[in-house]
Amino acid sequence: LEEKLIFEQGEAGRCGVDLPAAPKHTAKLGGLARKGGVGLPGLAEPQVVRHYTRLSQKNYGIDSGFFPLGSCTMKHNPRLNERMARLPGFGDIHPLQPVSTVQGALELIDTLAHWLKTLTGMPAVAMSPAAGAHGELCGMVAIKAALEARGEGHRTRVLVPESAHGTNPATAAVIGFTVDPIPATEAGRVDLAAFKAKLGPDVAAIMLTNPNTCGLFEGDIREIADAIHEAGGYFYCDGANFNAIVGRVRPGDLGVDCMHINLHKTFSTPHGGGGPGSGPVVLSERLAAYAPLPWTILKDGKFQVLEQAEGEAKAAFGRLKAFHGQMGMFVRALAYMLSHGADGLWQVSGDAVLNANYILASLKDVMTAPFEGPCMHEALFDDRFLEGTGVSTLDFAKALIDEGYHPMTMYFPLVVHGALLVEPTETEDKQTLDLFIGTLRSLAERAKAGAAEEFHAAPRLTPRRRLDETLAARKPVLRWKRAGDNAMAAE
Amino acid sequence: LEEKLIFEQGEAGRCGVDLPAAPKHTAKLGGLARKGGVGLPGLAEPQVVRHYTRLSQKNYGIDSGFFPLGSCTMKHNPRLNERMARLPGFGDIHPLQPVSTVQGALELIDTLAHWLKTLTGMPAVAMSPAAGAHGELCGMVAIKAALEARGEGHRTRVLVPESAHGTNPATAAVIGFTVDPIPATEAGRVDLAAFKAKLGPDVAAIMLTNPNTCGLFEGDIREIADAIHEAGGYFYCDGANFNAIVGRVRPGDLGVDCMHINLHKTFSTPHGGGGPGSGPVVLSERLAAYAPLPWTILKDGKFQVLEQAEGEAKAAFGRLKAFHGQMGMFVRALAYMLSHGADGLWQVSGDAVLNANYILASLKDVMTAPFEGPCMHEALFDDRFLEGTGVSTLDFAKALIDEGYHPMTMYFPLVVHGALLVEPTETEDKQTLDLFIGTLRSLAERAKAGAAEEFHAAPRLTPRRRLDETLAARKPVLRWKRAGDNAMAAE
Amino acid sequence: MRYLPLTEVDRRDMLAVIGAPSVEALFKDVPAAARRTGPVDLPMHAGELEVHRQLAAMADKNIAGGTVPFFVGAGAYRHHVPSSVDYLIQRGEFLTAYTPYQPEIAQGTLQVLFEFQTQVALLTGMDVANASMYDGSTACVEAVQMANRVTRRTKALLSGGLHPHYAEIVETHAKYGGFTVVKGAPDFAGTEDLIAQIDGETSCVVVQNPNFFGRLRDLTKLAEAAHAKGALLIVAVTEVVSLGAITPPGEMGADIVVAEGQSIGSGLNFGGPYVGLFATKDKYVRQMPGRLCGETVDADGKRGFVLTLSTREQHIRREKATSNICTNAGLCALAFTIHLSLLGEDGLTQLASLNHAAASRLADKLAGVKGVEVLADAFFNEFTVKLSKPAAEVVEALAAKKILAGVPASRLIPNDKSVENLLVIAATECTTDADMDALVAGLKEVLA
Amino acid sequence: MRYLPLTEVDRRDMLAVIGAPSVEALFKDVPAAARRTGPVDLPMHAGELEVHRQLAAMADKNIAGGTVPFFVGAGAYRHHVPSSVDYLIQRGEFLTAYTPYQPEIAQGTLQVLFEFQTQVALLTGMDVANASMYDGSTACVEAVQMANRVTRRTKALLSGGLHPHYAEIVETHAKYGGFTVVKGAPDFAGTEDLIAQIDGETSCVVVQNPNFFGRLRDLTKLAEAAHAKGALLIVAVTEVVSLGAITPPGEMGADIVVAEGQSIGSGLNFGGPYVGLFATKDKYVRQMPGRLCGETVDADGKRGFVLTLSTREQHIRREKATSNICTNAGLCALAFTIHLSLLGEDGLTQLASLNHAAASRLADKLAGVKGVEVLADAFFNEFTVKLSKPAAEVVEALAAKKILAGVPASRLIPNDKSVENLLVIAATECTTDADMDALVAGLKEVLA
Repeated sequence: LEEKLIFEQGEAGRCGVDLPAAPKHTAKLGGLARKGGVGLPGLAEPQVVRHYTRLSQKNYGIDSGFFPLGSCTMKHNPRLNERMARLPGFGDIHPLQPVSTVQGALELIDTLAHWLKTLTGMPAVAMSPAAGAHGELCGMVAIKAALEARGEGHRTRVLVPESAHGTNPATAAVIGFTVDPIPATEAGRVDLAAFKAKLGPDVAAIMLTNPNTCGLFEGDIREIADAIHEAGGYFYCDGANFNAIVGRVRPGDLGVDCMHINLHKTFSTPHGGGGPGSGPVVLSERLAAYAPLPWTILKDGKFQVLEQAEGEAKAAFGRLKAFHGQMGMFVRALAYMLSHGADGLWQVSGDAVLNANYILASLKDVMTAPFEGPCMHEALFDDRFLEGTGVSTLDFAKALIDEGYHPMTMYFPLVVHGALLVEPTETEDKQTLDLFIGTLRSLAERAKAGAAEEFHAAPRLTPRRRLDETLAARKPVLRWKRAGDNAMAAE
Repeated sequence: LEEKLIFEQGEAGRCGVDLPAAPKHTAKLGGLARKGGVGLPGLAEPQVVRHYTRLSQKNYGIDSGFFPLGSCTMKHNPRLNERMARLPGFGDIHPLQPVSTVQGALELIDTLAHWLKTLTGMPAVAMSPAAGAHGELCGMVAIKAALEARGEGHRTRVLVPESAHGTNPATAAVIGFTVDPIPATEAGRVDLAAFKAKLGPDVAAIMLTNPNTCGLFEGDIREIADAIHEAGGYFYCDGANFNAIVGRVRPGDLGVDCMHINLHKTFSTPHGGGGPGSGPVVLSERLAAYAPLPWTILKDGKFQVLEQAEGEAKAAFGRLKAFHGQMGMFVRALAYMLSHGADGLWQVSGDAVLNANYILASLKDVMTAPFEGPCMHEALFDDRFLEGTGVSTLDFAKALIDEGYHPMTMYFPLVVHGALLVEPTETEDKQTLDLFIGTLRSLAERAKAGAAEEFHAAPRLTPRRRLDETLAARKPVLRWKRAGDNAMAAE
Repeated sequence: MRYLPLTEVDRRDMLAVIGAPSVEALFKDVPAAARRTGPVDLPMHAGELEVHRQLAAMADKNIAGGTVPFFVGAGAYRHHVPSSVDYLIQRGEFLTAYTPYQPEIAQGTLQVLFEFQTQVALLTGMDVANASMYDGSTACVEAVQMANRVTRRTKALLSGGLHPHYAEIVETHAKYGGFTVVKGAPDFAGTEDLIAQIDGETSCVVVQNPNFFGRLRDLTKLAEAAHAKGALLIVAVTEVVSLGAITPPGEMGADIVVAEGQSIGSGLNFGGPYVGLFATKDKYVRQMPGRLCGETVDADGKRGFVLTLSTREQHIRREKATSNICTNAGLCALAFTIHLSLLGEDGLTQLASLNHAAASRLADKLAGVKGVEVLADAFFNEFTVKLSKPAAEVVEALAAKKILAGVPASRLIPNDKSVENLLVIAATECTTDADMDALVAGLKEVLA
Repeated sequence: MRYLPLTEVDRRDMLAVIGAPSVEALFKDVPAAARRTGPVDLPMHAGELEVHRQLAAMADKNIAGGTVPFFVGAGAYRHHVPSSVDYLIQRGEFLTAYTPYQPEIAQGTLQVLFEFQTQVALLTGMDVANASMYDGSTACVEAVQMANRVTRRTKALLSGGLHPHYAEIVETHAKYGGFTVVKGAPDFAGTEDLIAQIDGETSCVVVQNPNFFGRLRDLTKLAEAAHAKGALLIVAVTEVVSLGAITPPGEMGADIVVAEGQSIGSGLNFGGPYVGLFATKDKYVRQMPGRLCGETVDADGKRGFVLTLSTREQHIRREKATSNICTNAGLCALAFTIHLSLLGEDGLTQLASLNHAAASRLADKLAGVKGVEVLADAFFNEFTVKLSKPAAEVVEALAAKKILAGVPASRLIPNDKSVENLLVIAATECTTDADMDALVAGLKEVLA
């Protein structure tokens, strides 16, 4: 059954809430009372519940099945964390309540900060960034602030490996840096010599993902860190792949100056179909003073919030977000951390890496891997095994959908041709991996056996088959309009 | 993807909970410590969550779509009610806590009792029955107790219409009554003359469903009540169809002596794939004294629970269930009642009856209705319209599944050949009814056009197609056994 | 009216199709005298916020178990239920589904029931289990009625250690259902001799283990004696977690095991809804009450599940049914199955061990309190103490101090001097050392 | 470790397939010095019960809004969210899904976003909206950056009535992103003249309506003036419920509307996660930041939805992207969409009316309190009062009496004597008469 838009189901005079009549009062809207209607549809509660239930049934989540999306770390989302975030003492407190009435909330932020600092080996953390990219911005602004404080505002060049996430160059550009790409070696790592050759007095920083987007650990990382520091720049580490090393390797021990942490990746706050995320940024001694507001500090046994660039926080570079950050995500992440503990997190990275290597090793013979293992938490394949089959990376991935899986990441990283990036995470069991490996093996064999048409037609069993993205972009229809309104708009 | 049994997924050494080690203690199990293992499988939490998520996806509920199951009143289940039942002050209190610490719980029971009594026009209610059939038992035992108190224990014959729910005769039989069926008239009602002819000094009661299982109101109900009373018997009303009249007609005004109320039907506590239910029984003055324990009473501003057949409760006929009844369902039902209020409940029965009549009127031409309208909250069809098509009632109902609907009730009531009993309830909108009517119309036309094979093959789009029920009953396999265990058992 | 989608326009249009002048006209078959002209005398409709406030006001008048030191058991136990259990049972596809009479679109519920039946059979050490009953207490009387059918006898022998509510229910059914009950005196001392009371008329012996007072007993000899006389042994278990630590009834010779499954998956809920477990031997399957889910194949030969052997049930057999029950505790059974799947072999064993450790340590602590005599040699997570004062008074005094100390035996067994000072005390994995210390301190004060 | 399914046997078998001697060996690329030999110095793993206890202990140290008279607003508002909203967003298919990059199995999320975009466009009176931003404050700075792109100018003019946090964020981005900000003084008197400050360099004027102090203003003239100078008008709304009662920014000439959507669907959550709304005119669509969902057809010609115009986005455009953002607030947008669907036209209007009524009545009540001057002529559900003492002290004194009286302007605008005694007070449909009376009584006492 098709599920119409709510606008196509609504009827005037119906309502999904019961609100009492407003008590007697004098209207004080100053002549700004709304004249026309809003145009919202009227639905009763049963219709709304059924509508969104049915829409949900057209979605695929971690709870539905294996979700090996490389670079995105789709792991189990424990319901305990949801429950904790909904405790009235966390969910029903206002960010501007008197500080004396939210001591527990500040304690939670402080505790989470302690965990993040200990796990990364860094002395400070900025909690307010709302997501990974926001965290990148935070880190790069901190670097800029530090450079300006040093009187080196002329350092505007940022080195970014070709394999980097698109957010890295985008972030650098937003705040006026210029981006200078670093090539990769055949082994899928930063070309150390090329990198060193690019260093100079105008270099502000390197932005490096480690493990990198090919799922490999940058073995030269200490040398890279030393070189950038020597050259007067800072080392920004993209923490998207922190899951591979959490609990085992501390970025602080690798010479990193700042790194954002995607709480929704590494610490399992649910991705929710697109967010919300949360991207705290850990900072080295050299950058700590510039962390944005607010700062939570403990003084005389009471938590305080520094909300102005004064006193201890006088060098704070400003503010990135209203209030205190993504508190709801903090609660979930801390619940996850407390549940795992130091021992559990040690095992998290071990199992994540083991699972990825198991997939890589099990499929090396029928698919093609561009780099030698061991990999970290992701197994990367290229499309050489599809050469001549008429099946593209896209076709191959879409065929997985009919087998009951979410596809892996496709065509990323860009440095590999027709990339297929598989990240199993530590919360999958061997039975699931074995079934998945069997499916990939059989698909690869079918592709080689000449079943291209079958692949082109995939997926077949989904609520919708392949969608026309070109049409969507060429003639954007971005909202529903009442029949007739479109015609009017077209005039 | 198929979903294996948990037993087929388990592995030793895995666990979905983290429990601390037991502290030092002296074992005091008196030599009864378990020797062997239990044989339970080991799964981690992500596997368990995914397993039951995926199983749920093979189910159809009210939230999934229209569920017009006659006689079962599958209406919208508001989430507010779930939330209320989980308030710690209701969900986390023990039935044997000191009465002083559960005054609010007793107040809730008393409030719900007040609503039930007011809606039915009856002076008393027994709250403890766990479901409808349990409520029937409660009512019939109360009648037996009253007869015995009157010294008329020899009255053992119970009159039950042929169209009655199977639980009616089953209940009567369980406590030693003999069941004497009353025939129906051509108009689908109790044959008044036949009923009167069966009255006599050995008659204990009549058990009557009203509106009856044909979806019709027994217009002679006052005469029936008077006649049974005059004959010295009691009038048991099966409240399964109370939804048709709630808020508009009070059974007490019809001469009823007792009636169970399916909270999960009329007051929307969720059916949960088979329960739990809750079946409070309202009682007339003549039966009130015999209500089972416990009784909740208000004395000097404090609620008390009478848990023994003493004092005010000295005639109580005994106990039917441990503790106080289905408290969790009481909370949900009261939340539902408070939400609707007297005005909303008035509308509930009106809309329920309107919806059913709309379906009946809209399909009379292509399907066959055994009785003249208006009906109450259910529209009944028979299978005359399928005559000669090779399509059975079962086939017809199964074909609905592929169209996205839960089938209606089939082959009940027994008094109608190949019955199809449709109960839309008041929480469906006209758009849904119109689509459903269109679907039934088109199916009826297809059946008549000779598409029998298509019907025999239905459903096709479900996780499973028609299941072999005969095999299941002939060679019952009622539990999983480790491979090899079956062989052993067969020896 | 947020749950009612018809608009006035809809109603008018629909009445036109029906050909009726008004909704009221559709009620014409109702005797005029009984047709109300307007709503009954109850409050009008209310929004969520208002309903929430009203109900929360009632809830707030109760002392929730999690907010105080808590030792109340006697048939219902306070355990920690993992969050995923409550999430999963609230999924609409489970919560809002009906009894799985249409197996093609109810394989979810059905497979759960098949898993449930297997779990219950494993836990109890029996061959086969049904798809759940209302609760332990109603399962118990169903077991007695089944034993009557199997043995064609009508005398049930109830242990004095059986939960008083369970016994009362059996007695009520006996009184009105035409069978006889012989009941022992409250067996708090663990000295009851049931074997001597079994005779050729006895259909069954019903014992609880651990019993109402918390005592554990080896039932092997009792089973042998019952079988020798042609009677069945029914074992009731009110704390199902105990089966993770102790010998299951099936291994001691039980013919039917009934249990209250609340401890696994369900909260206290002031007594309900809970979930009754019912297990027996293969040979009695067709005499079992309640629903059964069985394995079969579909039209394509794939494994699937259906409700089966329904010829025993009321909707088919009517007055010849094995029971009048037609609802199970599906959602609580689901919670049970999920919780037990999370626990698994290791988790259940460990949970049981934590429970026993808590009770054992509490017993040791209480043994040192003046005025408290621990009547316990073998128990699981609950035991009985004899106080120097009537237990009901002591419990009330402690409740005033926000300590819920347990259940006075006199609440369930009134008018019996021998139990007046007895207090039944439970401890679980939720019981902290601080809770125990609070109870010890409270008792010292109240008994001083 | 309940979330980790690999067993030791699994690990051994998998290492054998890989051909590695140990898990540690897989980390060989990590410099030896940085490879730890064991867990870091943090607590070890803990079960649900224990984690729950630890976190609940923190939660219990806070005063939850629902437990006290509550008047705190200033950018986040305490509303009642229907229970079905929170149920639906927790369904695994929504909660545990990723960004809908695979539209074939993400039509659920995509259709929701399409509905969301439509709702936001309708509410704000604009042509088109995106699929949400992090929150209102970050949406605001994105709007300024977009205006800079559209106008190719770099001077933003901020009203003194803009939420101070929003202004600070714009200033931070200006400082490091190379544009200029001109900011007005705190506009609590409603006398600000922005028109005079617009010049040929101005890329945009940013005003909030109702403003930070609760004041409503007709923005039509301002829009005309801005447009006349080639600048865009950006309107920020922190209380989106107000749009159910007042003229939407689109009708007053706004070019970009940003709003904090928290009031519909989300709880207070101590400040996040919330959901940023972002709407503009059709002609600026390709300059918009954030995700967009568009309608299209699938291979069978059926209507479907996809993320579209992603050529604006960072994962395609890299350093040429319109913004570096790559996450939206999907789940909060879902909550917004569901809650607003439940409200519908009638519900939203009624909700807005209740909010205004509460604030209006509260203002009237406070007008009678000595030491309180209500600075309010036109407002929605929030207004500012001038107290006879510094507001921060008063709020602290009332907090000690368990009354959360509002936000002292000085908390967000420090070192400004003119606002020291100003208190920003909000009332919503959750505010009862008893709450209002408590505030009045409390203020009388504290100001006496």
